[in-house]
Formats: sequence, structure tokens, C-alpha cells
Amino acid sequence: MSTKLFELLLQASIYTVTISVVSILIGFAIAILLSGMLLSRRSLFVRPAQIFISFFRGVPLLVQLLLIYNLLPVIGVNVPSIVAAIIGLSLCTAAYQAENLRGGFASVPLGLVESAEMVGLTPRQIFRRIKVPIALRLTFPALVNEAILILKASSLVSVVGIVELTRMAQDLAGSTFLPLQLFASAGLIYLVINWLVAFAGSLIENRLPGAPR
Amino acid sequence: ADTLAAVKAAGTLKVGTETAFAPFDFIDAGEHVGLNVDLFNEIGKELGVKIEWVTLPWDGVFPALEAGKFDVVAGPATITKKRIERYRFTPPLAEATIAILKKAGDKTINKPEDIAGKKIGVGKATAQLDQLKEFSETLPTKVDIREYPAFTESYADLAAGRIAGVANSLPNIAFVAKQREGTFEVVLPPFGKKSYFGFIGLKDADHAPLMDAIDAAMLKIKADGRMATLQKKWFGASFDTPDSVKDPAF
Amino acid sequence: MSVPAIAVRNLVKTFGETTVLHGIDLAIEPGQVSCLIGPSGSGKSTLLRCMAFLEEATRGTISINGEVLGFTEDSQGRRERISAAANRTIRAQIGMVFQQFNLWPHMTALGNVSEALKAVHKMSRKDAEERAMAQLVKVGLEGRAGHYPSQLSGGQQQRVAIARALALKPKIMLFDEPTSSLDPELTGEVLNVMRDLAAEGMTMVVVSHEIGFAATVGQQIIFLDHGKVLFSGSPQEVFKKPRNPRLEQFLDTYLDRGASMLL
Amino acid sequence: MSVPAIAVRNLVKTFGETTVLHGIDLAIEPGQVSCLIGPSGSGKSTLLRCMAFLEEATRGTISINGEVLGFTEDSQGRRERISAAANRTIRAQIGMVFQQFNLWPHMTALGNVSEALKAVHKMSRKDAEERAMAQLVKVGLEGRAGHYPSQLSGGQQQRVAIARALALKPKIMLFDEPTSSLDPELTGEVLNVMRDLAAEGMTMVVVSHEIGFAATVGQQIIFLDHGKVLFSGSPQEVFKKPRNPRLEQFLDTYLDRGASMLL
Amino acid sequence: MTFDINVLIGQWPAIVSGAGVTIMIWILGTIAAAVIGFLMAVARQYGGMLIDKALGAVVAILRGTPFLIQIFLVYYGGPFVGLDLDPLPAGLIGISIYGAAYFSEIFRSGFQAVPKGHIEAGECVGLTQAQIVRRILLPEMTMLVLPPSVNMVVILMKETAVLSIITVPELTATLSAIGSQQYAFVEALSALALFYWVLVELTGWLGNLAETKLSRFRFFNA
Ligand SMILES: Nc1ncnc2c1ncn2[C@@H]1O[C@H](COP(=O)(O)OP(=O)(O)OP(=O)(O)O)[C@@H](O)[C@H]1O
Ligand SMILES: Nc1ncnc2c1ncn2[C@@H]1O[C@H](COP(=O)(O)OP(=O)(O)OP(=O)(O)O)[C@@H](O)[C@H]1O
Ligand SMILES: [Mg+2]
Ligand SMILES: [Mg+2]
Repeated sequence: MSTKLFELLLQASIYTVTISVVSILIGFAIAILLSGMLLSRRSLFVRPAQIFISFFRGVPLLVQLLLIYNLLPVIGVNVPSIVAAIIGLSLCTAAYQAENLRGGFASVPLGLVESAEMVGLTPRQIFRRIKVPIALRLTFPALVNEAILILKASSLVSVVGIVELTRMAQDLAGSTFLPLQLFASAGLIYLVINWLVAFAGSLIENRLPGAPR
Repeated sequence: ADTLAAVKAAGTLKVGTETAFAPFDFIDAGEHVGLNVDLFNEIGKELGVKIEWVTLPWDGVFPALEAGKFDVVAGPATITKKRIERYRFTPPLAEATIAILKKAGDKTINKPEDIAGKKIGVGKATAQLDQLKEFSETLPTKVDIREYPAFTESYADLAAGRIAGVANSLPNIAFVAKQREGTFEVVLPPFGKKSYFGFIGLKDADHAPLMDAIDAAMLKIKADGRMATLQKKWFGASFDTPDSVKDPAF
Repeated sequence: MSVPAIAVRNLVKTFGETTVLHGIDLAIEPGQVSCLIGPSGSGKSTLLRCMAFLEEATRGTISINGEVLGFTEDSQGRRERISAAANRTIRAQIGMVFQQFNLWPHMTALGNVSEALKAVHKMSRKDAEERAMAQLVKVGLEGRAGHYPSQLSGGQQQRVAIARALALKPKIMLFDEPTSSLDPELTGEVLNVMRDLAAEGMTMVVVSHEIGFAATVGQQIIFLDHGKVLFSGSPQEVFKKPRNPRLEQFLDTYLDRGASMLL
Repeated sequence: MSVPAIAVRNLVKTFGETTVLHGIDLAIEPGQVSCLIGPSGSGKSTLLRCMAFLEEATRGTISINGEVLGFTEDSQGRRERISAAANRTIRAQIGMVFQQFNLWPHMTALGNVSEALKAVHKMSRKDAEERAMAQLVKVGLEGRAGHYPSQLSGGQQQRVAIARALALKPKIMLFDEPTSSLDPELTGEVLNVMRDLAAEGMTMVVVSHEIGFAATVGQQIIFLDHGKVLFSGSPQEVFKKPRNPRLEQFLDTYLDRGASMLL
Repeated sequence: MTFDINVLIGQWPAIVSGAGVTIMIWILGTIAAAVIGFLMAVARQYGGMLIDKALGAVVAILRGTPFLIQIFLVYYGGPFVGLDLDPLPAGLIGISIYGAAYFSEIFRSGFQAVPKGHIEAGECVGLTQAQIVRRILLPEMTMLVLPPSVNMVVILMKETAVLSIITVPELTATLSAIGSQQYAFVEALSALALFYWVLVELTGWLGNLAETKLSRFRFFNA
């Protein structure tokens, strides 16, 4: 297999990485909102969050992507491929991350919240300054895991017309008829990316202050 | 609204396709090339518009066509009875009649009839599958047909030795054999009833003027010999194709 | 008599079916150290948490320096909730120190102490950290300002917790068994800080098993049993001549073990 | 003199770089209560855990009733590991009670006590539960047999832990701060059970901050500091006239607080 | 857009058989994955440094590369190294091993969450290591490992769709074939989404049920 083909795979993996990273960040912001809704006591907030999670965890990502790409134009919003890909991945990972965060928030010791109440922090300040950082710390390993899962799942965004790593391997296999070599190379690239993510994750985790013990 | 008018106004014709279908659409040295690219450039010239390509996996192509993500599908697809019920096909651009791809040096298959009783791979839900089935009925022992999600996997299994051959349209396997000389070989001649490849569009009234215009352009390209030149360039030979297929063999 | 620092009137607290506090009446005098003692499950923590409005009482009222906290109650027993903002203002006069320290693990000692100064008092980062640092000096932890809770010993953590409460200049400090998760040597550290506070005239309510501390520092001893105040008085009255048989029995478990030391 | 119940010879324990025990020599006499005291970090728990072979010593040997546990060591210091099965047999003579109770949360009190009888002694379910029940009666918990650990108070949990160890009829019981996570009244419960055991002549080694218990029940007091035995003797020798300045300083932190009780 | 559900109704025998294959692979694969993953976690815990490191590398590879690529390489590359499997066994084995990597991590975190003291208490009363694993560790960590396990079961279900690439006749393959034969992609995808959604909801519901049943073991030792 020529180095040219490998270069093409590397170029395609830029899509894989950018789309995944952007989606994980956006998904994380949505997930915080969702988990806040899940933990509120008002069903006005809880129900929509539950329905959101049920849909985006339950329906295959491929179908979600097709719906976003092809159904939004029907109501007059014509989204470019890259936007559709990011919306799809973000919403899907938001659903999973929200569940992780819910567990994290539920594990913030009540005493830490009470001590914040005692020094006069308002509920909003408590959420932002106490609960979020601690819940984050608790769920950090799960978040790294989710990042790796999303990196792999991002291969599905080809269905809206983005030639990322897996699709590039398939396309090149369709003209060179060297699928084994191409897939092995793609696998290697995924492995290196994911190893980097895991490595960075453990570096950050060790630096995050104050794992509650 | 009239799609043709919209296309002309925008100055671009959007064409959807999958880029894993050599030699029609494929990636060579990072560039999208193939017969379709050249042919649509000519069509674009005739219509006075530029061509904009949207490439998707085959699963995503038709939902996107119906959602209006592009105006026409290159593909191409074999023109079949079932398909013309749902979609509108352009005049054929190549023959889709099938032939057998075997491992290079395989002495047991020398003509199409030699596949009797052997394991032959073919794409799932393709027109080629139907053709192979019909051919199998005419043989003394039936062919052991193996269906694959895409032809790439069937070629992989042929290389791995799980199957004795792959049945696919001659243009496609000729290209495979050329790419991997020494690994694969084409068994000639093609067999079965003749069938043809066409581009695909929507059947509704909005798209009728556009499809008519594309049809006219393609017939013009065929008439003045440009089509034959392109066929020679990509297949090494030209085909004699009808101007339209109203009653497909399958 | 002056206005009590904390006035508890007819306080009743039920959890579901069980009544934990059966109509408590108490006045905590300003500038005094009051110790709450009593057997496990007698309701000490619940009472203290009601005083800080961490727990909503079922009936009765709590007043801090004359202002009602949490709920008002009229003579017919109709209760009305006070606004969250008003409660925060009144509660600002109270500092609380928990048995489990409850330091925020993602902030340094300095961060823990300065957080509320920045967030609540809107002090600049520099001013807040200056005041927080002064407070850490006071509890003898100037050398540990940059450490995270996980890098501090139990006694040091508890002193940070005390500094965190003191930084807000509360008029009243509540302590719930501030030393019971510490080993004997660390306990000493914390009790010394509390002793200093008492000497400065801080109003303090302390739930404690440290009978020694109660006896030497406490000015009022309140003995709780089964959710009722069984006895309240000066240390002399309690430890020298406990007339109440239940109190006597309770103190026995300590004296029994303490006495042998001086054999 | 008889064979010691536990003979510790030249025991050294290092964790990575740090040496925690510096050549301990000790003989625990059968039928006696020995109390290990000393400041935090002095190596008490580590020594006790070595005695139960929960920790592998770096050098030196432990013998239980004359049989070597864990590793033999010849005069050249060559150590040889004893088979897991042999260790299990020797260890069967020891029962251990942890500070954190370490009850199995997915089993009832009865389940916790009968588990090893079924799994190790291959007793029938019925026999095992009968014997376990008898043990629970002995620690005063017949009424709580069906409760899960989370449904028991701290003192009750610790008594179940003691019953679990006793059910296997050990000759020696090791206790690591068995009461330090309990409140004073719960502490009383557990100390009473231990007092009964001592009265029956059980060989016991107790790491404890309960100086009162050590003083009244202990027959041998061993004071550990920085991984060395600084002092060992009878309670009278230790508490009446501690000649060792370090020991005196250590006891001061208790006396300081205890003395005020009798004011 | 056209939507003609009759296209699917006419093909019901193929759809039912595809659904059957999906469910069969999913259930058998999940069970095998959980068992293998458990054994891997035990081996890493008790098998010494070398086994721990080796299995750690295997897990990193299995988790770091897409399942699609793994299964493609094993199935189409296998014959070149003498490993010639039929699609169904290959798919089943593939799902099991891929899932096992994830399950082994879940169980490992479960092992680590059981307080060391509970294990020591077991050693002190003379339980053997196997008895400790079976009687103490496993039941005690159930509550902790249940939620991530349920997630994993859902993920494995969706991964079965990938097996179409090695010609396993599961539901995704069946429906997308019907979709492209009849050119009814939208109908096929809708049916597919509905099928998976129902299975996911069912799994989530069963997981919640198990959680409430087991929650009496929930404990907070001070
Ligand atoms: N949230 C709750 N729900 C139900 N019962 C509760 C709750 N909190 C406390 N109780 C019960 O209220 C009673 C008093 O508890 P409290 O914690 O005030 O006792 P305490 O005097 O502080 O005891 P200790 O010395 O053990 O800390 C106990 O019987 C306890 O079981
Ligand atoms: N696993 C370990 N790794 C490294 N150091 C350890 C380990 N276990 C104990 N130590 C160190 O060994 C020393 C003795 O610890 P040990 O727990 O025996 O003390 P202790 O006398 O029981 O103290 P305490 O009264 O606080 O329980 C301490 O300095 C401790 O930090
Ligand atoms: Mg309390
Ligand atoms: Mg210890």
C-alpha cells in the first residue's frame, strides 16, 4: 500500500477528530443542562429531559443523522453536512453524558452542599461553584470513555456526506481493492488517536484537584 | 417549483453519488474521478451550469435525493422493472450485463457455465443478483450464491478464497481486474440478458423539465460520439446502448 | 435580660412518622459557650441543624438575635415561610462547623475560606484572599493555605472548616461534634482553637462528646434525651451533683472510663 | 514459661522506601489481654496486621502458638513462604476485628456470622446458623439476626463483627481500634463484650485509644513509637510512674482532658 | 417524500428472521461478553503483573478501534492466517470479545470499589480466594456495575448492526437490502429505528427493575 493512501487516511482523520471534539464539547454543555433538568423536582423539566434521552439513546445514530440531514430541510432549515454531523453527534453524546453526570451530581456529598448553604451561597452559585466541579471530577473517567466511543461512532457521519476516516478507507478500498491493508491502517490511526485521548485524560485526571475520597 | 429553472438560476446542478463505485465514481490520489465526473461535465456544458458533487454512502443517497439535497443521482444504477416504478432513469450510459471475476490462474473456470455448483459472490439486493439467479436456473447444477452487503466485501472474500468468483457488471469487474492484475481475472464473455446503467432522478412534475433536459443532453452527447470516447477512456471499449429502456429485462 | 442570641420556642421536628424533637424551649445567651450533650439519637444534631435552618422544623420558631428564621408562626399555629433572601441575611450571622468537615475538595484551603467572601460579599479576589489568609493564620494554618483538603490531616481540615465559617464574621458559631472523627492528638488542635474563640467571647453552641471540654469551657450545659431537654445548667451543677437519674447514668459511662486513668 | 500465643521476632516492615516497623520483638502470653498504644502513625495497625498475615513482613517471623506463620527465616535471613493452605490452618486460630467493622453489606447479621462456617468448615446451613445464632446471643444481638449491616447501629455492627470472628472459635483475638468509630454509648456496648471475653481468658491483642479500657482490663501495655517498642509492662507501671518522657507526653494529652471531668 | 409501509409488510418473513438473528446474536453475545469480561477482570486482578499488562494492551486495542474494522479484518483477513470462520460464528465471537473488553473494565472498577477490608475480613475467617470472589466481591459490586452494564448491553445491541458487513443476515442487513431492492430507504430505516428503540427501552426498563430489586443491598458504612 502506498504512502499516498496512508496520507489520504490521515487527512480524513482530521474530520474524525474535529467533528468528535466539537461534538463532545457541545454535547457536554447540553448534558449539563439536561442533568440539571433531570435533577430538578419539577416534572415540567424532568419529562422533556427524559424523552430527549430516551430518543437519542434509543434510536440508532445513523437514523438520527439521516433525520437531521434530510428532515430539517422539509421544515425549511437547510443544514450543511458538517453542521448536521455535529448536531447529530452532539445530541447523541449529550444523552449519554447526561446520564453519567446525573450519577455524578447524585454522588456529590450532601454535606458539601449544606456547608455552601451555610456560608450564604445562592442555589445558582452552589450549582456552578460546588456541584458542577465536583460532579465533573467524579464523572471524568466516564467522560473520557464517552469521548472514545464518540470518536469511533463518528464514522457514521459519512451518511450525511462527510468523508471521514472509515469512509475514506471504504472509498479507497472501492478503487484500489486493497480493503485489508486500508482497514488495518485506519484501525491503527483510530488506535493512536484513542490512545492519545486516554493518555491526555489520565494526565488531566491526575492533575484535577480533590478527588473526594 | 420547476427544478430546471432553479438549477439554471443558481448556475449549478447538484449531483449526489457514492464514491466507492469504480470506474464510475471513485477516489484516485485523493481526487473524485471516473466516468460520471467526465460525463456530467459534458452535461453541465450542455445545460450551461456548473456541477456540484455531494458524495454519500449508498444508504444515504436516496433519503437525501428525496429531501432535495441534490437534483439527480449519478451512481449509476441498473435499470430494473421495480426501480422504474419509483424513480425516473436517464438514457443508459453503459451496459450492466454481468460477467464473472475469478482468481488469477484459476483453471477450473474458463467460461461462464463453469460456475455451476461453485460458490459465487454477488451484492445483496442488486440487479446483478437477479441476473445471476436466472442464469443459475439454466445450469445443470445450481450456483451456490453468496450475498454480500457490498461488492467490496465479495472481492475480499474472493481474495481470501472463501468463494470461487464474483458476478458483477462487466464494466466494474473489468476495472477490478485491471487494478489488481495478478490477483483477479475476468471470465469472458458476459452472459444472461442485456441490462443497462442509467442515472436516477425523481418522477414528480417539478423534476420533469430537469430530467427531460438531462435526457436531451445525454442523447446529444451520445450522438456526437463524446459518450463513446468517454466509455473507451474508462472501460477500454465502447458499448452500443439504446436511447431509452422502457421495458427492462429484470 | 438581653435578647438571646438564639431563641428556640416550642420546637417540634418529625421525620415522617417519628417525632425527634418534642417541643424544645431554649435561650442561648450571647457571648456564652453552650454545650449540647446527650445519648446517641437524642436529637442533638437535629436541633443544631434546625437552628441553622438546614432542617425545616415542623412546629415552633427559631429566632436569631431577635429575628425569626425560616418560618414565622402566629398564636393559631399558622406558619409562614420567610423569603430565601431574608433567610440568607439572617443566616449570615451564623457559622457552622460539621463533624465531617465538609470542605470542598476542588479548592485549596485558601479557596475554601475565600470562596464565600468573593461570591457572597462580592469582595475582590485580592481582598478576599487577604482576609482568608488572616483567618488561616488565626487557626495556625498559614503554612497550609495552598494545600487541597486531601493533603491535610483531619485536625487541619477541621481548622480550615472553622476558618471558613469565621471569615464571614458570624456572631454565632454552631459546632456538631467537631472532633469526633479525629484521633486524640488531632482533637487537641481543634479544641485549642475553640478555646481561643470562647476566650474572645464568641457565642457558641457545641454538640460534643468531649466532656472535658464541656466541663472546662462550657458556661451552659444542655442535656437532651429522647428529643426533650432533660436538664440545663452550669457545669458545676451538671457534673458535681447531677440530680437527674438519667443524666447520672449517662455521665457514668464517661466517669467509669475516665476515672481509671488516675488510679 | 509456656509457649507464647504470639511470638514476634525481629519484625521489620517497609513500605517502598519507608521502614514502618524497626525490628519488633514481642511475646504475647496466652490468656492475657495485651494493649497496643502509641501515637498515630507509630505502626500499631501494621504490627497487628502482620500478626494476622494480612501484611507480609519484610524480615523477621511471627509464630502462633509455636507454629510459624507466613514466612520461615533461617539464621542467614533466607525467607521461605509457607503454603497458602498451611497458612489458612494456622490463621484459623486467629480472629480479627477491624475498626471499620468490615461486615459484608449483602448478608444479614446471621449470614455474616455463618458464612465461614458454611464455606470453610463445610457445616450444613442449619448447623452453621445454629452456631452463628448462639454467637449472636452471646453478644446480645439475638433480636437483630435478620438485619442487614445498614440497618444496625455502629455498636451493633461491631458486635456482629466480633461474633463473626468468635464463631470460628479462635484461640486469639486481634482488635484494631474496635471502638474508635463509635459514639460513647455504643463504645460501652463493645467494651462490655470485650470485658466478658477477657474474663473468660481469651488471648487478646487490642490496639486502642481507650486508655480507660487499657488501664482496667489490660494485663500488658505495649507502647509503640516510630515503629519501635518504647515501653512494655503492666498498667500500674505505665500509668502510675511513666519514666519515659515520650510516653509521659503522650499520656498527657489524655490526662489533660480526662482530669477536668472530676473538677 | 413517499412513504409506503406495504413495501415492508410484503416482506415480513425476511424481516422476522432478520430480527430473530439480531436478537439471538445480541443475547448470546452479551452473555458471553459478560462472562469472558468477568474472567479477564479476575485474571488481571489475581494473575500477576505480566497477565495484567498483556490483557491491558488487548483491552486498549479492542476499545480503541471501531468494531467495524475489527470484524472486517478478522473475517476477511482471517483466511490468510488460517482462521476461516463462517459469518455467524465469526459475528458471535467478534461481539463477545469486543464486549468482553468493555465488561472487563466495568468489573475491574467494581472489584476496586469493594472495600479492601471486606476482602481481608474474608481472608481472616479462612475463605479461599475463589470463595471470596464468588461470595463477597460479586454480590457486593452488583449495584455499582449494573448501570454501566446496562449501557453496555445497549451498545452491543447497536453494534450487531455492523455484522452485516460480514454477511450475517441480521435485521439491519435485511431491511437495508429490502430498502435498496425496492428503493424504499425511508421506510426501511424507520422500521429499523423503531425496532432498536423498543429493544433499548425494554433493556432500560429491565435494568431499572433489577436496580430497585437489588437496592436493599445499598449500604453506606460510615
Ligand atoms: N432524615 C431522617 N429521617 C428519619 N429519621 C431521622 C432522620 N434524621 C435523624 N433521624 C432520627 O432522629 C433521631 C435523632 O437524630 P440526631 O441525629 O439528631 O441524633 P443525635 O443526638 O445527633 O445522635 P448522635 O449522637 O448519634 O449524633 C434519631 O433517632 C434518628 O434516627
Ligand atoms: N500501604 C502503605 N504504604 C505506605 N505507607 C504505609 C502503608 N500503610 C501504612 N503506612 C505508613 O506506616 C506508618 C504506620 O501506619 P499504621 O497504620 O500502622 O499506624 P498506626 O499506629 O495504626 O496509626 P493510627 O493510630 O493513626 O491508626 C504510617 O506512617 C503510615 O503512613
Ligand atoms: Mg449527631
Ligand atoms: Mg491504625
